[in-house]
Amino acid sequence: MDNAVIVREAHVAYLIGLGDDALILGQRLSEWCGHAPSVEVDLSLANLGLDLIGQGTLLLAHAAEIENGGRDADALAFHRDELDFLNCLLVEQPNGDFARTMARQFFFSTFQNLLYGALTASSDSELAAIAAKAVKETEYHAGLAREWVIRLGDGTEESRRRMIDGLEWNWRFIDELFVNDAVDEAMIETRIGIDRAKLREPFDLIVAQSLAEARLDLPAQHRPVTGGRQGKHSEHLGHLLAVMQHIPRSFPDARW
Amino acid sequence: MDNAVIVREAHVAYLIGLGDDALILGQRLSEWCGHAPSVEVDLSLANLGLDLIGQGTLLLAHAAEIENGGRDADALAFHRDELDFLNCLLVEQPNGDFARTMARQFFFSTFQNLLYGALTASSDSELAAIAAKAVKETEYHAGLAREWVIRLGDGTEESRRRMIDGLEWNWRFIDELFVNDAVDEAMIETRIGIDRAKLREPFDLIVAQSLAEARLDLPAQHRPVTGGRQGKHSEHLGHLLAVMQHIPRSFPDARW
Amino acid sequence: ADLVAAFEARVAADEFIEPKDWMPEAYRRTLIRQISQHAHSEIVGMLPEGNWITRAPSLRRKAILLAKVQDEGGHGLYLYSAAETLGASRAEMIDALHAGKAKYSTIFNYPTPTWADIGAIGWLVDGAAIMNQVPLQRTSYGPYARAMVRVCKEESFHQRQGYEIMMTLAAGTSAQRRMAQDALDRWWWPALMMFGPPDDQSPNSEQSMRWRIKRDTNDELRQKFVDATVPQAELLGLTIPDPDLRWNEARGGYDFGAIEWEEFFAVVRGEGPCARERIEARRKAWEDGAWVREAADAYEMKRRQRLAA
Amino acid sequence: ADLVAAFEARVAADEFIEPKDWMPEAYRRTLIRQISQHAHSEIVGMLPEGNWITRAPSLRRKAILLAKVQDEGGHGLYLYSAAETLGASRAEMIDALHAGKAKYSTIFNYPTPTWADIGAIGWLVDGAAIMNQVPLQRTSYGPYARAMVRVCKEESFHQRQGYEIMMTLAAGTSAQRRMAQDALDRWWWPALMMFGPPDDQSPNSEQSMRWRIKRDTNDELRQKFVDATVPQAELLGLTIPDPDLRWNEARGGYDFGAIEWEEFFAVVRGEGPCARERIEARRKAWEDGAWVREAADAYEMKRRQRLAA
Repeated sequence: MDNAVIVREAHVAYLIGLGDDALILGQRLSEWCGHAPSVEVDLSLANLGLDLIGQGTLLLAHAAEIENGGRDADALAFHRDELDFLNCLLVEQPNGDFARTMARQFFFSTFQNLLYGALTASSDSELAAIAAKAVKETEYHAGLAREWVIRLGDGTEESRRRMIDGLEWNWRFIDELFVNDAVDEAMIETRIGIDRAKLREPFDLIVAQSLAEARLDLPAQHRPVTGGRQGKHSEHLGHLLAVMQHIPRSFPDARW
Repeated sequence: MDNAVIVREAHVAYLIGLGDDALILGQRLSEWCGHAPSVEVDLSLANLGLDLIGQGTLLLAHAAEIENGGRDADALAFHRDELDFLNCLLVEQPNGDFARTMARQFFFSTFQNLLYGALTASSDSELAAIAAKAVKETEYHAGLAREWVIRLGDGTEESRRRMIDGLEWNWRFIDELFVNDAVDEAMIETRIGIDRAKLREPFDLIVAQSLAEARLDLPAQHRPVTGGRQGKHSEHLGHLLAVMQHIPRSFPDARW
Repeated sequence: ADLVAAFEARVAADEFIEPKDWMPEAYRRTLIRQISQHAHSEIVGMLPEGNWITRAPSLRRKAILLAKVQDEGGHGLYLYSAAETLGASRAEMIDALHAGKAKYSTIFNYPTPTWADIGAIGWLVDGAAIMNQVPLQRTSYGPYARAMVRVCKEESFHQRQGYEIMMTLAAGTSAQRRMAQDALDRWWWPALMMFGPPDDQSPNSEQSMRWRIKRDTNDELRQKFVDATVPQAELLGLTIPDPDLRWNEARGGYDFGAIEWEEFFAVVRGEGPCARERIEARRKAWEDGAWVREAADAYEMKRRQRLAA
Repeated sequence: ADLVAAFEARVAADEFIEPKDWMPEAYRRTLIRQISQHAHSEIVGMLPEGNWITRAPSLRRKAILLAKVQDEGGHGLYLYSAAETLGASRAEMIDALHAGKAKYSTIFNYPTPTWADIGAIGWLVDGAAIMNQVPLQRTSYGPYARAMVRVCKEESFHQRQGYEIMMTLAAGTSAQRRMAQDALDRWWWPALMMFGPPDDQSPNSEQSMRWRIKRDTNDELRQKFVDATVPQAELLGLTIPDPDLRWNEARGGYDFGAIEWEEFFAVVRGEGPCARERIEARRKAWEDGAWVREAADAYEMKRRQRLAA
């Protein structure tokens, strides 16, 4: 394959990975709708979910455009098999209780905000524009989740116990966010993408400060669990896709 | 349409309805696998689930055979849309806690055992043979569920409260089991099927005796909730089908 | 008696009554009941549509539906606030809902088994709600009237989105058209029941009309809805499930068949097909979330103490 | 000392030790640990496969899988019984599992994201289990040996079913072949780790061999497994994910690449990819079911009292 083809494939995979992260977490958040601890929380979770589904749609549409193979964002979301989903494992984890949901959100939005911040300088101007819009959204998400981590960590005995569990439950999946794989390397070289490893230090700083404010310790070390970004997922994604894809898969000729 | 065609269509619908009842409840029971209150209970739920999936497979295969349109039992199970599922609403209800599961099972297996008993005299010899095998299985199911109704009803305060809730939760869906619709009428006439209304009295007797033994009252009257047997389902079936059908729908050309 | 006369005169002059104004106790109680019932309907109404957010068939539809359900939660919030201006507490109102004492619209006790139900709810249920609510923008109690202005604006947006879903399905594959017709078949009569019992069986109506809490009778609104909706169904190529439906040239409106009021009253009594599911879902969300609300309160208390120290 | 000598002589003569026989305390403890660990593995092992029962792609596969998982529960039950003959109580064993004190096979801490994993587990995991368990049919403790006879018979049936799933996938569409290869890629190395650490790092092995609790070393069994499995993979047209794998004519066996023992020890420590999920699922089932077990006990007590009265 000539180099242009390799770069284009990496470019598509890169955008799909970013898009899947947003879409899958948006889907998870939308599961809360109607079931959150208060109407106010329900609305704020829906808000985050909407932003993420919006980001996912833009990123997948852009991936489809670069791919130029007749697929669109819906085809990528609804007619792709599990092995082709390139999201990180963190976003596909079940909601669990509100503490697990918020711990996951805090970690992911903090990461995603740093990522989009860096991507505003992407040599792919379309991606840079998407990132410029999304960075504002994710700044809000990260702040909101951070407040909940603090509120629950420094709330009651029960909320503290649950938030500790939530942080520990999700901690295994953090390392995966900061590893550059072959796709990342190709994207760094072309300046379409960014060096994930460089985001770790600011991420660790925000986490450390926030947990200190929540009067919580950093979770204990755990062997990293990885693979999502290579299509090797946990047991949870398949169930999510079964729900998300059932109607489009059942009526392949229909437009909605 | 000439009469033979009408009867054949009714015959197919009749078998599909019976098969869907068994299959959907088997699918529900299989959700318990690995999560039941004890290993022994886990195995007995799996046992019931296996019998029901077996019955469902035979009935749908027979329906496909009468239909003679190139579909088989798998096509009926995995490539049919929600509006074409003809099971009663009772079997698609979520498992809830163990008491709701057992209340549902007690009602349904008691009914199904009476139904299969009557169907052993069907003029459709294949259906009669399926019923003759299944009537033994469902006698065991009904007995096992009855024992749990009694054990939980007459166990602890908590189990009694939960069993009362379980019976009430499922009671709305009982009337539907005993209504003869147009398909039933056509099947009664040809002696392929049986008169459901006649099963109500023995059913009520078993329920009354069992609840008396469990020291429980009959649930309060509730406006019957119906429609499943005409393809008008509750909100639960779609979620069940999304899970059950996702893989075959996603790989329409594959054989497994 | 002077106070009552002055109050009634203001209402008759189409002036708004405000929270600090004197009002008859019955007026206050009627309004609390009606507004909290309306708020509960918005919150419970999130459930049948929420049932489809995770399975919406396209990304665009998923986002629109999530935003719509979010709007409903927002309506619930400002309606609870309007009721609070009358001295009701939100905790009491929610407790009454969970205890089965407070009502909510009967329509949300029907299930949404297929995607077409999302179209049908937008088209018919939001359509009927708008018929009910447009006059409420001029209702006599100020905070309620102002909440209704905002609600109506969003509802009519939702109604158009619902109708657009139905148009897409009606113009789609045969499976989609069938789904659309099935949804219309199931929602038509419950939508007509949304306007409440016939006028001759609606005991509270008269006083509510006098107080301008209501401005049209149930049967008037129902007729208006039928007249507006039948041509829309025709445009979709769908059949309204009423063999008695026909245009009455003399009246300039549609005659329609008898409504099964027995079903309506059963649903009001709490025997709707999904009534147990709806209340259980709301209770569960509330109980499962208790520790979160407690933690937020505890944290807020600590924060204030720290600021004061 | 006489007792020990007599015991060891019986073991050396391949006689079975029975529950009522005298045995060294260390023998009893080792067996309880091993048998309960084996029982826990069967019970926890229901989870990764149970994950696919509701989504099995055909009715036949669904029934086979449900029956298989049921068999595993059955194995768990008779292994718990065998351990109970040594004086362990089932409640204690289960508590130890839920507290994270008792181990279970590392292999069940890996996820089953695709249907091909069900094939791979049957083929590789049950295949490896059989290699481990066939010699245990002649283990020195009678009840364990007899339980193993039944277990092995069913396991070899399961192994054939798993291989048949892989054959169907390998002969299927390109998506199915890809799924099969992906599963082999993920399960190969964990399956090799199932035989335990290399002999030179396996401190308990020597005594267990002497007592005929074990009859082959970890490395011997691992080699046997590789030699049996490589030709099966070739028959499927799948590639074993080991660039160092090659036939060694001189030894008459396959050389294979270095195993990442660091991963194995991390999984043993409880850091496997699904370790938290597995223990949480078991605990939740146990805690959610407590009221059922209590009710059954309470009812049984009442029943006896009534019979006695």
